[in-house]
Amino acid sequence: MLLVLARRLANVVPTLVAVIALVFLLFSVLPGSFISGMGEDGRTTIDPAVMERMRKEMGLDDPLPERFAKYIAHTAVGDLGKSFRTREPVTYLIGQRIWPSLKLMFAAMAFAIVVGVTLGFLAALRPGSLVDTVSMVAAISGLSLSQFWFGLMLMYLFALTLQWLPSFGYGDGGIMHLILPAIALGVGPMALLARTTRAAVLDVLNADFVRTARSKGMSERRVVEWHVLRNALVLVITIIGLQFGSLMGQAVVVEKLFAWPGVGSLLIDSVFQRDMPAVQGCILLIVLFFLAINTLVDIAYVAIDPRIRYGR
Amino acid sequence: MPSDRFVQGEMLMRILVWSAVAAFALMGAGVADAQQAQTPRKGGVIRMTAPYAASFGSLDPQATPRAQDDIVNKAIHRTLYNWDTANSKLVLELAKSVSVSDDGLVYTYKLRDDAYFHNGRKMTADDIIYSYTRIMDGKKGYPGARYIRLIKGATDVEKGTAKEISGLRKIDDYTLEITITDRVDPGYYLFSGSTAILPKEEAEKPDFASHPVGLGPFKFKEHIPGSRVVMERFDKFYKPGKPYADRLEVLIMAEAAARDVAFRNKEIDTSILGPAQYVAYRADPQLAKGILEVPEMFTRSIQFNLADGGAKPFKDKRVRQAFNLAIDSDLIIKRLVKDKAYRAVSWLPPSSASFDKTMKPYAHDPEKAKKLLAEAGYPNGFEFELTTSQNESWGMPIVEAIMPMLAKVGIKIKPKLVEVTVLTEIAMKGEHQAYIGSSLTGPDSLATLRCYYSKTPRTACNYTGFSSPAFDKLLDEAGQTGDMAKRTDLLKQANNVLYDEAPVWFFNYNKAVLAHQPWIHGLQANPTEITHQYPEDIWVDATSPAK
Amino acid sequence: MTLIPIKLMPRLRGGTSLWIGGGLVGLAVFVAIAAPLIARTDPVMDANLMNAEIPPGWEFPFGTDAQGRDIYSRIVYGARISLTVGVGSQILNSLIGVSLGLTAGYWGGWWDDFVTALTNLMLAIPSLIFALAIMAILGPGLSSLLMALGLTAWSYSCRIARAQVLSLKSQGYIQAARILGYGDLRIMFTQVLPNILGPLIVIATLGMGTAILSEAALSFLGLGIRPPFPSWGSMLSEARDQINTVPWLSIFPGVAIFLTVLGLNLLGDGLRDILDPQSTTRRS
Amino acid sequence: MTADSLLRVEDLRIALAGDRTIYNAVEEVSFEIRRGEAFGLVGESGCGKSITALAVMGLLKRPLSLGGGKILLDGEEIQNASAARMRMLRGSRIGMIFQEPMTALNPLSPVGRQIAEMFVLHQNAGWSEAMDRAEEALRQVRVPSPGRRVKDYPHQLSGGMRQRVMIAIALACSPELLIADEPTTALDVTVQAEIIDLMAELCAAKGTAILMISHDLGLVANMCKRVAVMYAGRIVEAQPAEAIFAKPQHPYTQGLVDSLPRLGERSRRGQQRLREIAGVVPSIQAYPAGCRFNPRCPRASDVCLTTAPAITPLPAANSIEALVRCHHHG
Repeated sequence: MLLVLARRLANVVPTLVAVIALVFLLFSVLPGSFISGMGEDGRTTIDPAVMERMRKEMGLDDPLPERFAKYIAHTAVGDLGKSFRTREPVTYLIGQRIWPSLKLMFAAMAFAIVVGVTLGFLAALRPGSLVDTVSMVAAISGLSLSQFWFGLMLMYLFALTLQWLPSFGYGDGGIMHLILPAIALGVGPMALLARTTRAAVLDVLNADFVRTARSKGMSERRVVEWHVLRNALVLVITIIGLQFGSLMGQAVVVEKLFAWPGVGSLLIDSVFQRDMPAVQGCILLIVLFFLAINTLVDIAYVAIDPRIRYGR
Repeated sequence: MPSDRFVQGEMLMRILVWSAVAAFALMGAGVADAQQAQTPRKGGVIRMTAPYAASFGSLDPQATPRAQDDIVNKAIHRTLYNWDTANSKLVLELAKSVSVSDDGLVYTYKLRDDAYFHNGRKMTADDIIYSYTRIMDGKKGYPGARYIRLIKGATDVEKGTAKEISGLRKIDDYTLEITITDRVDPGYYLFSGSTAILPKEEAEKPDFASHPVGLGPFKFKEHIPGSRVVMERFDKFYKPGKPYADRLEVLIMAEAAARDVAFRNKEIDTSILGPAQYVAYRADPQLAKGILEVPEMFTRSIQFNLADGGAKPFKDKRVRQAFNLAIDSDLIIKRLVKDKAYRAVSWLPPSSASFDKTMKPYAHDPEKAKKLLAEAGYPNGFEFELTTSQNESWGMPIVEAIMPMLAKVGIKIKPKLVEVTVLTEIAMKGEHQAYIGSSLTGPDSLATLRCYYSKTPRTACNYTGFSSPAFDKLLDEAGQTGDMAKRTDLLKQANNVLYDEAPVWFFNYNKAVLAHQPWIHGLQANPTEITHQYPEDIWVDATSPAK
Repeated sequence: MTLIPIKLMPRLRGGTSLWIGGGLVGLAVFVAIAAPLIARTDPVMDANLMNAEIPPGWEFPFGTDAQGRDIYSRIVYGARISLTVGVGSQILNSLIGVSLGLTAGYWGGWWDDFVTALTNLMLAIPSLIFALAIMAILGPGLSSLLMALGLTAWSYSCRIARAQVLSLKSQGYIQAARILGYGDLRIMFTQVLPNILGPLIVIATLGMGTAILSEAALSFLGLGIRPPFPSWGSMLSEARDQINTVPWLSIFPGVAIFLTVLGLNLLGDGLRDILDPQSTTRRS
Repeated sequence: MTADSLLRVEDLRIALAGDRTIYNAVEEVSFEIRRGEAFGLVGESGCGKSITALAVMGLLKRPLSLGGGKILLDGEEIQNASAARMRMLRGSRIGMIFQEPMTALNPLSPVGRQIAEMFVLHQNAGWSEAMDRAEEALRQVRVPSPGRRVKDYPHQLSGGMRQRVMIAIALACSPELLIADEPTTALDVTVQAEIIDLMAELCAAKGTAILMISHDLGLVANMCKRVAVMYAGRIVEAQPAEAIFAKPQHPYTQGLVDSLPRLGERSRRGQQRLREIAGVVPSIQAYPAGCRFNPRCPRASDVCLTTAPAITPLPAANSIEALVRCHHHG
């Protein structure tokens, strides 16, 4: 167990360093300046003298290697610098966004898992049936949908036409505001999970040990409960992990559409305002999250699959 | 029918042009009448929207130059002057009276003695001195510095050679003397949100930006970054009986499509409308009742780069005039911008006192344009690169519409699409042949026209690199005179010079449109920025669904 | 069971999705290639503001947009852009992935370590975020878009190529070929490439759908390809404010994207059953 | 039908649904197993012997299905029995061992639990009691230190050990019939004999009959009293084990016997067992007309190409005991 973790971390650290370097280099050549004036429908005016001063203050005119060295040194001790825009520490800025982001992701993933895995399961248990056909057509359609388009449709249907749910925003952080963005974000992973689960369960149902289980005189239900579920889970959990890990990045579109105060909307806002420290911080967090989730998945494997636990 | 359109346009112009004041009175009349019939209700919740970005930059009003942030700052903070929307002029906000010295450089203010900060302390002259000095902290690069530099000795503080601004003198707690360096109305400078007056004891706390304390009618309660700011009524606000509402929420909604749904779903009280939604809302009998229209002080134009880095043809005045003649601007405004704009005549908007009511915009005359081009030596036209953003009102869609029109006189456009943040930088560096954009053209007409003054550097705002001795002379004279009427007249002449020289394609002046719910009253038609409302005047009646 | 395994259901499914998917994709490709022949007007220059926003009808089958341009013609030309984005980015991805994977597996050593690290790096940054960063740097436009989507999703093809080389290596094929005097390049092309072509095609097909959707997402975020030349994603994204007032602006590009991506996904599924039978649905 | 008949299969037909046609994967298969008796079913891969076993278990899966015929267990017709009834029979009265001990066990479940399931399912045992009995079952199949092994996962056991676990599972509820489908094929030759002996010994002790399915005629003949040979979905010959070796009647059986080395060398040369019959088993879509063996048959004549041979009871035995399906038998 510890060995797995250690091996994992040994992999994670260089990746993280590389990401930091890459993100820094990418964004240090970004054209446009955070203090440019034409943002916000041309409503913001900027004094060029102030601009110069701020560039100096933020060290933007220093040579690149020097800035890079500084950035790495600071990042290593958890200091992501100060946002150009708000003048607050980036860690603080991001800290405010993590909880809404996590909430949205967990809700979206819960939706994806509950609906996707269930559909995939039902489809696999009755291959070729109506349930199978309908859910697989739904799944492949879900994968073919433009996310913002789908979100907008949800908004029109559930907020405007049916008036069941609020259309946007975070509200007081209650569940009602969470539902629509979570579905919009979750539909992609849901579709993928439905397909994966179906394939995985079909795989397992064709496995020899399931035939053994049947030869024991077990009811289908027990076959599924005792032997199919866990084995299918091993296959499904990879996809869950990959999806969950990249969800923070995927959420950009949904967060922008629904004005959800997560890391994704901070990122896109910061990109447009050229707030480099915030952009770098957001991407770093997104990558970190991905790596963390994948490490968790590895640990989950160890818990579920004895073959890994005993180091095969 | 072109003639119909023309008549319509002319009528519209006449109404506007008559005087800005009359225009505003007209626009605001419906709202005002309805309000007078009812007494403002105390209590309730106001839910405004912040449409320009997905977050607020900073709630420290001095630290941000952004229109988005000022929506909140107008509620929490106060500046020495304010823009009186109803009368379209600057008024004293934190002072009761002011006297000006004969040379027009020394202003003595009698300050309010009833203005309290949200922490309960009364505002004095020291607070204003502190606030202005804070803005000039050279290490911080506060955006308001450009305004405070008007005060004598401010730049010394900025450079670090002085600790105090010599032009600020406290006479007693409620009397302040300000010495300025130019004969201009300091109100144009000291009404900007980034010159808000802050209490020292709060502003020096490290978390001030997340717990702002000010003089405004509402005090800060909660900020969910990226989502909303919630404020509560400040009971010791200096205007008696105000504010009306118990609570003010400013909800961030940058996505227009989502805002539309939210507004129709009655989740928000106000929403900024783009051209497409403007049409839809006007067509809906219910929604049409809640539309507030304002001619904003923004001029949309294509700025030609007349310097050596630009396209050579634009150096010829006739080419620039031909450009203006070749485009059917009225058609674009009517069909594409959906009448959510007023046809531009010259650079200054009609709300400016220096706007010449007798001037008519360039006509749509492709034949004359061809003739001018031929005279200038381009009988077969030419090709140039037009830098543009994606903005729906002054970006790519407009370019797409003028492309075929210009093609008819032989001018070919190669559009170069960039982001808005990059646009300004390109303009500042002069790396463009021409760009299409939007410029703030008020309320200070002198400052506005300085953008075509030959000594104004490109980085400041002379993006065209325009240089005309006649224009310079008019502007010099206008700056030197203390006679406001004379100044107005000189600026009018200068504006007309611009019309003739056509350093830009005069496209339109923006019509800002704010949709509002029927239960919200007292909204102001602010021509500098329609989302900037003084919330103490707004109230909601009992039909509001918000609790 | 000692009976020859006959995968009856998968084959039937593969068949149906292959046909439907192939049909949809074929239609899109045809439209793209034949655009100048079947379009009614020029998608950019034939703007006539007098015709703005006319609903679908006899004169304009899909209606007109705010500039008065024929939406049908724009959709037809838009197919070129959207498919270029899809195909171009996948060719780029495959080229990068295969050459990195082949060389890494073949030469091994520090190069292999480097490529593996790079692959892990690419997997760790969500591709939308990566594309967004590249778009922000290069600015909107077709070539930036091709770069943004073509440089960010090669890790799968890289892994497949590398694994295939390693497996051939372990079976001694490569040594044998060397002994026969074959050059490195020749071995890669004749021994390795044919073996991974199947999975590569499947990945590229599914990747094209993702690329077209990413293009729409980037357009929505304000970083896509932008007019005057139309892409479906940008048309859809621009029309979103008018969904309930001028619905045809968004319906047609929306349907075009949906059907094409659906077609690519179905085709990918079908091809997988034929070309890459042992793989389970591993995709993200 | 004999009085002590345990399993009787009559005219069994197994249908395979193809793209357009339905094929008969198995047809006209009849045999009988008596209580406590070991019966062998021999044939090459694809001849239908395994699906015959699955048909008996009621475990045929699409595209396979029962096409006709009767299966009687202890006189009870079970070919159309309800799913619930079949579940009761499976495990408790018929046990089955599969070929691949590696994949036939759930990799994520400790072997003890997989045995204990049998007691929970069929004998209403609680889990803790069942686990104790699983340990006992492991001891019976001679797994060393069964107390520790119950908690082991399949991948921690060797192939032979795993197959012992399979036997423990199959025999846990002392069934009347054990179906062993190539139980030793995947094992090392040295382990093969141990497993066969263990099976034989335990079955003898419990009075369990065995249906032994294998491609290895030698192995089957060694263990079973009677042997049936299948080819391309049909039984082509059935005889007592000694008789098969002594007087193989069908040319296919002849080939099988000829390909065997003398007893004793069997296991070493077993790898090459069928090489000496020329040709391959035809695929189900391409069964030849007439006798299905005719393309490979040294004795094939014109009649073999057109007419399927009928069953010929062999003298010296009743129809169940011995038969051959050949125009030119002998």
